[in-house]
Amino acid sequence: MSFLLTATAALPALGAIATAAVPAAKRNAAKWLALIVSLATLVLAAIVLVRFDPGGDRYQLTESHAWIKDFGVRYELGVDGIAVALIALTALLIPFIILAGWHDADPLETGNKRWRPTQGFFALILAVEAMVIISFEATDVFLFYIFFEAMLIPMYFLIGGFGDRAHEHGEEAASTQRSYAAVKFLLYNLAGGLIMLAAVIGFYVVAGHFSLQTIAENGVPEMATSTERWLFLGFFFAFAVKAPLWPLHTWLPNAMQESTAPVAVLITAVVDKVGTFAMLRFCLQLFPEASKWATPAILVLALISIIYGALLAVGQRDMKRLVAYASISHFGFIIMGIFAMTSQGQSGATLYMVNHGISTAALMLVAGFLISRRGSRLIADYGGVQKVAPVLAGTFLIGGLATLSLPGLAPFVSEFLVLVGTFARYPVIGIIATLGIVLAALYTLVLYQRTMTGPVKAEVEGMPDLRVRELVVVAPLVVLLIFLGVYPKPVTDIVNPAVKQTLSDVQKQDPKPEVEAAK
Amino acid sequence: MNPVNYLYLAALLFTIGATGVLIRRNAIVVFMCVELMLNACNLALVAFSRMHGNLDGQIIAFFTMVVAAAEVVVGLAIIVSLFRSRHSASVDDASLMKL
Amino acid sequence: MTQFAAAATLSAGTSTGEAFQFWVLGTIAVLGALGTVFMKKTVHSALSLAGTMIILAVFYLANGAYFLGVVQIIVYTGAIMMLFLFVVMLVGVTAADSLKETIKGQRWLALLCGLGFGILLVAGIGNAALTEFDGLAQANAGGNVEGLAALIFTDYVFAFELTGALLITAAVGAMVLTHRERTERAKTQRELAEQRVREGKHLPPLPAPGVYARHNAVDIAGLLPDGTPSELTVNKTLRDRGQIRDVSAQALNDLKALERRAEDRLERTNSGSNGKNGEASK
Amino acid sequence: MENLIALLVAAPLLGAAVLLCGGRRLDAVGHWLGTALAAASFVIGVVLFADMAGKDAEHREIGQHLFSWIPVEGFQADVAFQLDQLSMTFVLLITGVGSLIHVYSIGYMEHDERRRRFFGYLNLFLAAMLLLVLADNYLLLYVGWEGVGLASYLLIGFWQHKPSAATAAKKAFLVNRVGDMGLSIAIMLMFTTFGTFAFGPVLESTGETSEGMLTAIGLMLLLAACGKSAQVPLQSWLGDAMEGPTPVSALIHAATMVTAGVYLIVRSGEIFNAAPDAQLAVTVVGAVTLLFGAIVGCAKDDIKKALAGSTMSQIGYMILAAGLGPIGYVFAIMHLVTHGFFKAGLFLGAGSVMHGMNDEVDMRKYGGLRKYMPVTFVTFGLGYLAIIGFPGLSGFFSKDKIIEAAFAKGGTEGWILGGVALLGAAITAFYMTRVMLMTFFGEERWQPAPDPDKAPSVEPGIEVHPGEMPHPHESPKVMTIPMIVLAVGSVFGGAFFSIGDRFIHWLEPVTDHAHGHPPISALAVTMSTVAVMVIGVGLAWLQYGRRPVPVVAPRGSLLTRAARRDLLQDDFNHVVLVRGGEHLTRSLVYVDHTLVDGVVNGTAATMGGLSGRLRRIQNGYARSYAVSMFGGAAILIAATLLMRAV
Repeated sequence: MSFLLTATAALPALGAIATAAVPAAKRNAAKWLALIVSLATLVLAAIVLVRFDPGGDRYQLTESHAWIKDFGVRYELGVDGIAVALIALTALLIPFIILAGWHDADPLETGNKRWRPTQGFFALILAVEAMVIISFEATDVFLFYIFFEAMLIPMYFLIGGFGDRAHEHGEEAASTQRSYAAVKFLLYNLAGGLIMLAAVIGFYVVAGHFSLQTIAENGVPEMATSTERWLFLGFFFAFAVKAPLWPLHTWLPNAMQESTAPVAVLITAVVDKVGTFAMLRFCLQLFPEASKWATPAILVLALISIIYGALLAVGQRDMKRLVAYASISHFGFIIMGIFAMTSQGQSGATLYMVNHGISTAALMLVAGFLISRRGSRLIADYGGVQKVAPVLAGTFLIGGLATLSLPGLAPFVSEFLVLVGTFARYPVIGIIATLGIVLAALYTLVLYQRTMTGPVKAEVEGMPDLRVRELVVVAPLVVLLIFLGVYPKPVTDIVNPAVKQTLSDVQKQDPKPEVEAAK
Repeated sequence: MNPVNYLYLAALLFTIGATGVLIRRNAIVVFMCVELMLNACNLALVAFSRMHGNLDGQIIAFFTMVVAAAEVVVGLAIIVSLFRSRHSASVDDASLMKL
Repeated sequence: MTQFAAAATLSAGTSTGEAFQFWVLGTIAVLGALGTVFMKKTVHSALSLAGTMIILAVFYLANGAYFLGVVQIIVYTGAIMMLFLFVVMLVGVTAADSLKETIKGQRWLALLCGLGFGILLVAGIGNAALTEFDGLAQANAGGNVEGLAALIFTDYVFAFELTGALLITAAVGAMVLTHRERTERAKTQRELAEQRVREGKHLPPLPAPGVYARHNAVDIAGLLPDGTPSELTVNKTLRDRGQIRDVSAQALNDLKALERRAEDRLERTNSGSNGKNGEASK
Repeated sequence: MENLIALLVAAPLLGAAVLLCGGRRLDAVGHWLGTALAAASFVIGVVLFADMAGKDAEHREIGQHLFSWIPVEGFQADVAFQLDQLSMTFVLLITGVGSLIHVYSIGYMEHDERRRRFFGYLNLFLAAMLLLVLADNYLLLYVGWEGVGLASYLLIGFWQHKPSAATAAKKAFLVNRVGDMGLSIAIMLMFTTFGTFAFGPVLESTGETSEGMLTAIGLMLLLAACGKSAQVPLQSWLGDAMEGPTPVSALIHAATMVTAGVYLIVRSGEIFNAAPDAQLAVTVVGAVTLLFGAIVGCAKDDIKKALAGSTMSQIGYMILAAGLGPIGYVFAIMHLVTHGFFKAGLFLGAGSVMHGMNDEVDMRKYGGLRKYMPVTFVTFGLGYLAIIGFPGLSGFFSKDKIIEAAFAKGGTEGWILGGVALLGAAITAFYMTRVMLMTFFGEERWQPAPDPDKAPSVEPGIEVHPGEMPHPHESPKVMTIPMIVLAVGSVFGGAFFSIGDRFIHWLEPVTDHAHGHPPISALAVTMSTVAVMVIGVGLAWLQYGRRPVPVVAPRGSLLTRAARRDLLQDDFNHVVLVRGGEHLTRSLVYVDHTLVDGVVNGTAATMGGLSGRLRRIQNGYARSYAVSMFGGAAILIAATLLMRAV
């Protein structure tokens, strides 16, 4: 029994404590510490990736210790292909997030010796990383639940405590809106979490244990159809809030709009993934029948998310809100892929989680750099940036093209897989969903046109191009987008077996092509 | 006669005391009513101990008395300091619990 | 002592004597309780409560709780009630708060709850009424006090110690609450005078209370020239207690009465004198 | 040999990567590098062609499997190439014309400080286009398909500081996306039907599925073709695309990219053959666009837009031919190639004219230019003759064959289509003659150069002094030579192809060819073609050659005015799509804020109000609290008693 997984989660946690403990004056030391810790975590994640054998058992690198004996709660960790991919994604993104947010928590007036929030900012980011990673690793429902909920606390402070500098309505309005967004985020997710808690308890009552590994061995515990459905809904609700699925999405735009770009990336690219991941791992594995029962409704909701999110993105005047609604649309795709119950759909969905993380990070972080230069989030305040800051514009365009899933960039692969997978079983939904492609192009290009092209606005004159730090953040993401777009095989190889497993959980086979079916 | 009557009496006194607590405004009187209630309880306890033929009831009553003594001391001290601060012994004047 | 003996013998049954005692004293106890609640003046409440307590003491004795009976008399009626009276004195003997309710519906709610509660209790007791019961005969065999002592110092010793601690704490707490630390030295007459001058209000000494030569009249406001009483003349504490006796009206009546009586007397003398004068004028 | 195929794509791709990431230090050599790589690609193409020509017809198809792209359970997408005669034709056209236009651009973009980037984009386009024609499965084709879309987006919007350019670029991309939707749906249909989307398996097993399914796939492919090839109803972007630099218009929006739709349909021939309804739809679209473009071309005064209209109409011919099935495929491709030559030549000529006229695009302000820029005049003239189908020149052969095939479709359809094609030929002759006359003949109607501030449409870097009269001059060699080469191609191309049915034999193995038998003799068709051409020219001469051309356009007939506005297509789009979309999104934003969000906030508000009311009970009087306590105790006792009673 190795302790690799524990280490992967524990390292950032300890790093968070250490970072928080750095004395106020040593601000930069805290930043470097956080960065180094996140990189070390990345190394550990890489080791996990290497040690993981796609052909091997379902859960690998498992650890299992009794924890709360009376309730059969165990400290049980283990990863399958999907989890590995997402852990890698998380560990990969955090350093960029830290680097991008390098100055976001600096004191407003320089030489403020007693200023501590800087330490807090980076400590919180590391704490979130730790919790996300462990909730990807947990194979014990209760253990997962704990960190699924605990995540909210650092996120709450990150959203409520740190926002963009130079807000258009002044710092007062900014802080009130921030706290509104933070509270909204907390309430939505807590509501979901509490309902899930009830379901978790219910599950314990039915199953008598929380262990996924046991289930993997002994199969799903017997339960009445109605019970299973109720429990499923309880779990799904929480994940749908987190994901977020229409109509539970309204917390995301506020949260992403008010928080700084790195935190926004943290929300949508890292934390929300736990929701979709949990749908795959818990909803489908624990309640296969109920999942199949709920599939049509969920698909419709996902479809609404896709179209609705895209349309609202078109209507936004605030670029961060725009990205938020775009993300809602993409999460619609992910959920659709999961519940299409085809191997293309689910592989696509998993791939989508990874790609969406990278592409949103690229787009959002560049947008953040842009905002930090001009001090406004309103699209209308920009224009002609492309002329003064071509590199910034170029990376922004690539991020945008990734968002509209241009072939050759990573998101295309996943999106197309999802569409094909859905289409194979539900042609109508698949066709309507393809409308999302057009709408995505619309909002991305409109955003790019309004901000980057046209005559140079006076406020934009002399705007500096990307600095080295920013380039270090964006360039790898862009490279990754292109690489995974051209050669996604490494990821798919890891993901496919796990997807196969999940499909066998729900006892679904891919629909045969008409021609073969005829034979 | 059935000693249960003592219990009835205790209940009666207790109720009267409670009602007094509710309707009197003078802190001292309220306090006395509380004492009345305590005494009613003691009576009940004594009666119990007689019924069950052991002395535990009396012990409890004894402790009640001791505690009551302590309580009276503190309570009266509070009343006095209250009166000092706001020149009134009415419990309604100390209605600071309202937001 | 004979009574104690009689009580001591009490076992299963109860003597008619005890029944008689119960009904008589019980009635009085209830009356006392009602008095405590409904008496206008605090002192009266206190006294009626004391009465009730004494009666309870008797009941304890009757129930074979000799030690408690005595303690009841000594501690409650002796100490606690006296403490109450002291406080009443501090806060004001004659301070009679009106029984008029200020909180809307409070009284009716209170009475309703009280009534319901009482009924419930009675019902409960009636419900649980146990007909046969074993007296304290053998429990008190070795003497009631010894029995208590045995229990207190064995089973209940811990609670006993705790109550000891509690009492100490209570005493200290009471002192803390009531004792007022004097932070600066008392002002001398001169300083007070200077302060008055500085504040520039009421330079001369306060006016003396009205004098009404029937008894000590410090609680009677002195009358201003227009016959209205002036609060200023009364001691501050009394003012706070609202114990100012406004005798302006009474004083006038008394004066009238005096004059009438004087007139009668004079009438007589007048007539006489008139006669004399008349005679003298003749 | 196979391994060279990847190099075809790799060379320009490398160029694009180097030029776009290289930074300013490459500004000096960037254009040469780009051109060199394009040429290299062309050379490779020629080598492969030589090799292919050496083999016998049956074994000419070669392929190369690079790596497995998206391996997922039951879903196999590879990066693999297939080079057969059809692809080869395109490869030569793309790389050949592409290289020429690279050369031309060296001169044309000389003064633009972002020339390096321009060449980067051009290389990117070449790579994507080659990927499109070399892919051996529809998904990879889709990648190239969108790739050329991206390149065209970047190139149309190359002068991004011009809002009009940025808007045109966005419009082009969006309209194309609608088409792409069709393509992706077609691919999904193929996947669910055949379990694969590689050309080979799909096209071989068309017989095993229902005609309805094939029709559906065909229509979806047609939608895609409409988007890329600017066919009705997705034609609206092509006119605006002229905002891009002229070489771009020549290469992308005339010679190569816009013909991708034709390639798609011809490539998927088997599907269409088995789905006559889809085929009919294709012919109809082709015929309609053919007339649409021609009419638009007649009304435009902007030389590039006139040419754009003509492009639309010529591609209409090709689509029409492709819709005719085996009797048309070859001619569609043949016309595509010849058109590639002469239309590119015409555009380059137009560019050269603009170059000499301070970037004036309004033909009404040209006139009498033939003696000032002779080379341009000659090359443009040859291209002109070719496009109107002057006997002996390339356009004549290809177009004539298409008309013939149209008649050969037989039945009323055949007559209608043939008639339309003939009419189109007449109109083509008319508007091309119009362009020719207005530009090179007649009196000089030159105007002083506009103030660049007022008219931002002036391309940057070309020194224009406001108010200065243009002094037309012949363009430098680097620009004229490509024009000459193309002119040669447009003169002899057709003859070269048709003599001995060379082209038919070349393509037959891929797109099986059937000789159509028109109800009237081929000679009669040819005669009538020539006749209508002469009529068109004559009309144009009466209109623009005899009378002087007014500098300010006359109000014109209703049709003219409609045609000037692209037959109101944009107005339609604006009213229906743009406005409607705006309203939709705005109302949705409102709904999201009030309804979806409102529900939640409403709940919160209710809670707040409720607690506010409950707060009144807390009056702060200890006694009233005591009452509730007492009552509570009473209730508890009652409860216990009841429980015991029960």
